Amino acid sequence: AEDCAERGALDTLYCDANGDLVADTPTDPAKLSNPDTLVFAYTPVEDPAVYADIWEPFIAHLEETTGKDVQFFAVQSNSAEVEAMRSGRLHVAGFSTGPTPFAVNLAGAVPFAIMGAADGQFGYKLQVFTQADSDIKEVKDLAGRRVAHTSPTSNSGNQAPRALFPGLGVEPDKDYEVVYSGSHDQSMLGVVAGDYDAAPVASEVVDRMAERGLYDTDDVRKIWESDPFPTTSFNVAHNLDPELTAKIKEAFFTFDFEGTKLGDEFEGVSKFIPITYKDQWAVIRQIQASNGVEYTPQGLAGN
Amino acid sequence: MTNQSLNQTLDHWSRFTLRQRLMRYGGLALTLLIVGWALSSIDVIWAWVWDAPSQMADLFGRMMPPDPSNLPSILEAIWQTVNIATLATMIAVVVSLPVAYIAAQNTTPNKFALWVGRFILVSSRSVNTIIWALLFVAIFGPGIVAGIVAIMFRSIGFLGKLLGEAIEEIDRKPVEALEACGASRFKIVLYAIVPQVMPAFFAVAILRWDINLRESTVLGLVGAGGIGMILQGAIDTFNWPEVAMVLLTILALVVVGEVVSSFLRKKVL
Amino acid sequence: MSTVKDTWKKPPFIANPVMRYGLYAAVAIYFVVTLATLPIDWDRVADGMSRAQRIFSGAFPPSFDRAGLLFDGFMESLKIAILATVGGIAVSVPLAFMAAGNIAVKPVYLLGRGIIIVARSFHPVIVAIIFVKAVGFGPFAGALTLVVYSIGFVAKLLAERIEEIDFGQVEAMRSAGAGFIATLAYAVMPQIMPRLVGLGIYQLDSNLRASAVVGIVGAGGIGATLANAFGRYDYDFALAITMVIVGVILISEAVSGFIRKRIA
Amino acid sequence: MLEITKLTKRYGSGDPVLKELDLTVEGDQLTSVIGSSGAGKSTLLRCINRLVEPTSGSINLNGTEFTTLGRRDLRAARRRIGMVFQGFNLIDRLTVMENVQSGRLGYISTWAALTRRYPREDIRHAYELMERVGIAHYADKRADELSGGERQRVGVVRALMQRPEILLADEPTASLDPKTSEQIMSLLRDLANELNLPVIINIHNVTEAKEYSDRIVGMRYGRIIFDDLPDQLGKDEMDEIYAGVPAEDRAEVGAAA
Amino acid sequence: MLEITKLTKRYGSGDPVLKELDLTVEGDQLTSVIGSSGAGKSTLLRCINRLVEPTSGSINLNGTEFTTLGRRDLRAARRRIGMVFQGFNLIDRLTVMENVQSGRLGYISTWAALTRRYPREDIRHAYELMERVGIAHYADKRADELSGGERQRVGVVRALMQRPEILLADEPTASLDPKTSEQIMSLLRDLANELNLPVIINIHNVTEAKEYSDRIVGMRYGRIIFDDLPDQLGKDEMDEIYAGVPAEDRAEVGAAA
Ligand SMILES: Nc1ncnc2c1ncn2[C@@H]1O[C@H](COP(=O)(O)OP(=O)(O)OP(=O)(O)O)[C@@H](O)[C@H]1O
Ligand SMILES: Nc1ncnc2c1ncn2[C@@H]1O[C@H](COP(=O)(O)OP(=O)(O)OP(=O)(O)O)[C@@H](O)[C@H]1O
Ligand SMILES: [Mg+2]
Ligand SMILES: [Mg+2]
Repeated sequence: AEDCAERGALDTLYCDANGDLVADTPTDPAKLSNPDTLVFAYTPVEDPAVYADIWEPFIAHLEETTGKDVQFFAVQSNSAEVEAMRSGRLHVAGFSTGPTPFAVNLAGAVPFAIMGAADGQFGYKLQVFTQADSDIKEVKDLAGRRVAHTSPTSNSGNQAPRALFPGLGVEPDKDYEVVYSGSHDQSMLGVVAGDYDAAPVASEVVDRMAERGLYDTDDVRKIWESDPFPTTSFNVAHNLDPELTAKIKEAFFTFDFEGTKLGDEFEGVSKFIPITYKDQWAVIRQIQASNGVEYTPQGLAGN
Repeated sequence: MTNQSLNQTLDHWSRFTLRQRLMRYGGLALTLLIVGWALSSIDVIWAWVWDAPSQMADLFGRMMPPDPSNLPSILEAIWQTVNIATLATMIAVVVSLPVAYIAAQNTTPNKFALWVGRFILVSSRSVNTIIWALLFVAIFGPGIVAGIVAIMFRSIGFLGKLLGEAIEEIDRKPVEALEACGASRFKIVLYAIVPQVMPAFFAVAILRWDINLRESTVLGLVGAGGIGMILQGAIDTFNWPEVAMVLLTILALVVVGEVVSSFLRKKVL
Repeated sequence: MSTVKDTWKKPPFIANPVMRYGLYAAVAIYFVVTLATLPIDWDRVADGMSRAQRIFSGAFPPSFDRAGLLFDGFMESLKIAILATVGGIAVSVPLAFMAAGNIAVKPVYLLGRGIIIVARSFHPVIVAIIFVKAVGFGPFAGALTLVVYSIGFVAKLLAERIEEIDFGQVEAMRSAGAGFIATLAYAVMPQIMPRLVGLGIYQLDSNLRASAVVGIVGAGGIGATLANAFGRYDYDFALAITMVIVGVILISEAVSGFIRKRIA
Repeated sequence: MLEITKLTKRYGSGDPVLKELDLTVEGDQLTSVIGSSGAGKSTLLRCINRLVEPTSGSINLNGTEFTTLGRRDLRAARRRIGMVFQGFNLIDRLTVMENVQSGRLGYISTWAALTRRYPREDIRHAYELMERVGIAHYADKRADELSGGERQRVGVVRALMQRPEILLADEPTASLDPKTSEQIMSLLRDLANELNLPVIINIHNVTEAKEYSDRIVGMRYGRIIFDDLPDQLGKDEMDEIYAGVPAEDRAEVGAAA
Repeated sequence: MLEITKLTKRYGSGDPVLKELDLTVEGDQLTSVIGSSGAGKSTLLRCINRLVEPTSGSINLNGTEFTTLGRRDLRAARRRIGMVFQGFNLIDRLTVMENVQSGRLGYISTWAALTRRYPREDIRHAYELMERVGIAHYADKRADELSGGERQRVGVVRALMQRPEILLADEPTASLDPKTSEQIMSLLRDLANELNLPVIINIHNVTEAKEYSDRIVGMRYGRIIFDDLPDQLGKDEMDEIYAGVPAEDRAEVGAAA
C-alpha cells in the first residue's frame, strides 16, 4: 500500500485508487484471502436486539451459496468487530450506522447491503419525544430544557441531533442542557418519568418498547421526526478473493426473508438492498464531520 | 491390630486404599472428560494464534503514546468514580457482614439461615449489573444514586461470599474459649471471629473496590458518567491513546489501593 | 508499685494523635460530604417504585418457552467457564506463590504483584478486544479473556492466603532440607487447599456469569442470551434465565461447601 | 460443690471415652487429674462446661444441673466456670488486655465490649491478676507476640477474670518453665484457698501434681481408678494408672522387634 | 561434633538474645538446655540450622561451617540436622505417614514426594520408628486427629527419619504424659548411644533433664552460665539459672501489693 496514489481518509493499510471512499481490493493476488471458514459477525445497536438463532436460515443460505463453512457470532461490541476485521479475523460483518465509517476507514470494510422493504425503503428515523402534557410543541421549544441524549458516540442518540437541531433553531449544549442517559430505552423511560423534558430517540427502539407495554403511548408526544437514516450496513473485508466476494453478495441479494425467523423478527423487511458507502452514508459522514469526528487510527472524537 | 502383624515390620504403605484409589482415578478421568468436552467446542485457528503477537502489537502500537490531552476530564471522572466506588463498597461491606455470617457453615444459626444467606449472595451475584441498573434507575431516576445502589447490590454477593469463606477458615479454639466464658454469640463474633477475619476483610474490600472502579461502566448505563463512560467512549471512537491514558490512571489507582490495603493488613495481620 | 491501675486504653491504630485524629476527621468529613451531596429525591423514589413495578411486572410468570435457547446458551457458557477456570487456576497458582511475600524472594515477589496489578487494571472490555484481535471471535478468545480476568482475583486472594499460613510447617520442611517444590507441596498446599477450592468454584460460577466480557468476543452463551432478552424486553425470559443461573450457582455453592468441609 | 454422677461420653459411635464416671469436688480443694494420653482427661473437663456434650449422666454445680440447661441458661452458667486450655486458645490479634477482659464478656454490655470501655473494677482486677503472674507489663502487647509461657499465663488470668465458682485447667503448665509453673500452681492453690474455689487441673507432671494438689484423681480408659490424697500415690498406684497404656505395649513390642 | 563459637543473635535492633555464646557438643551426648522463658533456648536451637539467621559467630557441624553456606548447600546441610519443634509443626491435613515421610523430603525426588511413592526402605524405617514410640497404628490417621502427646511423637519420628547427624529438640515432651515422656526421653537417649548421635534438648522439666541427660547447660539472658554433669546441678545453680527472672520479680511485688 506504500505506492498508493490516493487513499482519502483510509488508514495507511488501505488504498482507494478508484475514489469510491472504500478500500480497494488488493491488486497483488498474494494479498487476497480465501478462507475455508467465513467468519460473520453482527452487532445490534440501533436495531433491535435479536437472539442468535434467528440467523440460522440465512447462515445456511450463505453456506450453500458460497460453498464455505460459515461461523456466525452475535457480538456485543462494535469496536471489537472493527478491530477483528482489521486483524483479518472477520470476513463478513454487520456494522451499525455510526461505526460503519470507522469500519470502512480503519478496517477496510466494504459496505454493500442493508435490510429493506420490498419497495426499496429502508432505515429508521430519529424522533423527539416529550411528555404528553408538556408545553414543548416543536424542536425550538427545547431551549432552556433538560434533554437526554444517549451517549456521546451514538449516531441517532447524540451526533445526529447535534448536527440537525441547529437547523431547527436550537443548539444542543448551548441552548439546552444535554444529559447522557446511557441508552435509547433509558431516554424514553426518563421522559415518561419526567426526569428529562424531552429526548431524541431511534424509532425502532421506542416502537418495540411501546409494543411491550413498557410505557403508555398516551404519556408521550412526538414533536419531530427526521428523514430515515440507514440502519446496519453489511460489509465484506476488502481483501477477500473477488470471486468469493461476488458469491457472498449473491447470497445476500438472493435471500428471501419471507417466512423465515429473520423475516418475522425484522418487520417490514423483506430483502437485502444494495447500497454504497459513498451514497447512502453521505448523510452520516456529514453528521459526523459537523461533529468533528475523524477516522484516523487515533480517530479523535470531538463534540 | 494384633501383635502378630506388628512383629513383622511393614515396608508397604500407600496413601489410599485400592477403593479410594479407584475412586480418585475415576474422579480424575471424569474431570479430564469434562475438560475434553469443553475443549471440543474451541476451534482454534492456529494460523491466527501464531499471528497473534503482531496483531496485539498493532493495537498496543496505536495506544502509544498515551494521550494526556483529555487528562483533566479523565481525572475529574475518576475522582467521581472513586467516590462512587468507595461509597458503594463501604455500604456493601456493612450490608454483607451479617449475610456472610449466616452464610458461613460454622457460624450460621441453622440450616435454613444458611440457605437464606446463600440465596441472597447468589442472587446478588447472578442478577446482571444491567438489571440492577435498570431497576434502580426506574426507582431513583437516572443519576449516580442509581449507580451507587446498583454497584452496591452487585458487590454484596462477592463480599459476602468471600468473607463467609474467610469465616469458615478461622481457628475455632478462641471461639471455644469464649463460649466457655459464657459470652453471647455477638460478643464471640466481636472478639474471636472479627479479629481473625480482619486481614481477609481488608483484602476483599479493597479488591472489590477496584473491581467497582472498573464496574462503574454501569454508571454510563444509568446516565451518571464516571470513568467507565470515558473509557467506553474512547473505545467506541477508536481513540486508543486515550484508552491507554485511562488504563494508566486506573493502574495508578489500583496501586494506591494495594498500598493502602497492605498497610492495613500489616496493621492487623 | 503501690496502687493498681484501673484504666486502660487500647493502643491506638496510629500512634501519633495528630495524625490519628486528622485521619479520622478526614474520613468522617469525606463521608459526610459525599453522602450529603447525593441527590436523593424521595418523591421520585416513591413514584419510581410503582414504575419499576410496571416495568418488571412483565417478568412474571417466568417464561421457559425458549428453553432450547436457554439450554444451548448455558452449555456454551459452561464450556467456556470450565476452560477459563481450569486455565485461570493453572496460571494463578504459580503466580500466587510468586506474589506471596513470605515464600518468594523480593524481585520475584514484585514481579508477581506487578502482573496481578496489571491484570486487575485492564478493563475486561479491553482485554476482550485484544484477544479478539489475536485469535478471532469465539470461545477460545472468551476463555483467554476470562483467564486474565481470573488472575487478578484468584492469584491475589490466594497470595494473601499464603501470606497467612502457619509458617511453622514451612520451617519444619526447611529444617528437613526439603526442596522448594516439596516444601510448597507439603507445607503450603495443604493449608491453602480449602481457600483454593472455594476460589475455584467461585471462579467457575463467576465465569459462568461473565456475560459482558464473553459477549464481546462473540461467545456470549447464556450471558448474551440474557442481554438479548433484556434488549428485547422479554423480561419473563430474562427472569427464567436468571432463575436457572441462580439455581445452578446454588448447587455449585452446596458442592463447594461439601468439598471444603471434606478437606478442611 | 461440683457433683458429677454417672457421666458417660461417647464420640460418634466408638467406645465411650468416659464410662459412668462419678466425681465430687468441694470447697477449696485443688484436684489434679492424671492419666495417660487418651485417658479422657480433657474430655472430662470439657464435659463439665458442656463444650463437649455429655452422652448421659449428671453434672451439678452448686445446685445447678448443667446437663439439662437450655442455650441461654447454659451461657449464664458457663460464666461460673473458669477454664484454662491446653493450647492457650488466645485471640492472637488482640492485645493481652483484650484477651484478659474477654473473660468478662459474659458480664459487660455489648457496647462496652465493642468500644473496649471495660469497667474500672474489671481493669483493676485484671492488672492485679496480671501482676501476680508477671505479665502486667505486656497489657498492650498483642497476644501472638508472647512466648509460649507468657501466653499460658494470659489464659490463666482470663479464666480468673470470670470470678468463677470453679476453675478447670487443662494442662495449664505444659509449656512453662519450672519456676513459672510453680508460680502458677501456687497461684492456683492460693486462689483455691482464698476464694474457696474448687480447682480441677489436668496435669502430666506428677511431681508437680503431688506437690500442689489436695487430692489426686487417676484416670484410665475413661474411669477413675485412683482418688486419694497425694501421699497415697505411690509406685504401685502410678504403675496402675499408666500401665497397660496401649502405646507403651506397642512400644515395647516394637523395641523388641 | 557441633562447635558453636561466639554465636550472637539480635532480633531487629533490640538487645542481643544470644551473646557471644560458645558451646561444643560431641559424640553420643544427650545435652539438655534449661533456662527460664525468654532465655534464648529456642533461638539457640534455631540458629544452629539457620531457621534463624545468626547475627555473628560460627557454627560448625562435623567440619561443615553452617553460617557461610549458600542456599543450596544449606538445604543439603540441613538434612543432617533433625529438629523437633515446640509447637509440633505437623501438617494437619496430611496423614501421619506423610508427615513422617516429610522428614525424607530432602532425599527423595520431587516426583516421589508429590505422588507419595516413598522408597520401601523409608517406609520400613518409618514403621520401625513409629512402633518404637507407639504410633504405628495411626499411620493413616490425619495428624490433626491425634492428641497432643501423639502429635509430638509424630514430630520426633519425622526428625529421626532424616537419619540426622545431630538431633535438636525444642521441648519435645512439653505436652506428653510422664510415661510417654519417659519413653521419648529414653528413646532419644538410646538413639544418642546407638547412632552415636549428639542430641540437644530444650527442656523445662528439670527432673527429667537430670534423669536422662549426660550434660546440662543452663542459660540465662542469652549466656551459658552453667555447663556440667547433671549431678552438679544443685539448688544454688538452679536458683542462679532461674533467679532474677523478670516475671518472677514482678510477681512477688504484685503479690505483696
Ligand atoms: N472430637 C473428638 N472426636 C472423636 N474422638 C475424640 C475427640 N476428642 C477426643 N477424642 C478421643 O477421645 C479420647 C480421649 O481424649 P482426651 O483428649 O480426653 O484425652 P486426654 O486424656 O486429654 O489426653 P492428652 O493427655 O493427650 O491430652 C482419645 O482417644 C481421643 O482420640
Ligand atoms: N522472631 C522474633 N522476633 C523478635 N524477638 C523474638 C523473636 N523470637 C524470639 N524473640 C525474643 O527473643 C527472646 C528469646 O526467645 P526464645 O524463644 O529463644 O526463648 P526461650 O528460652 O525458648 O523461651 P520459652 O521457654 O518460653 O520457649 C525472647 O525475649 C523473645 O521475645
Ligand atoms: Mg488432653
Ligand atoms: Mg522456647
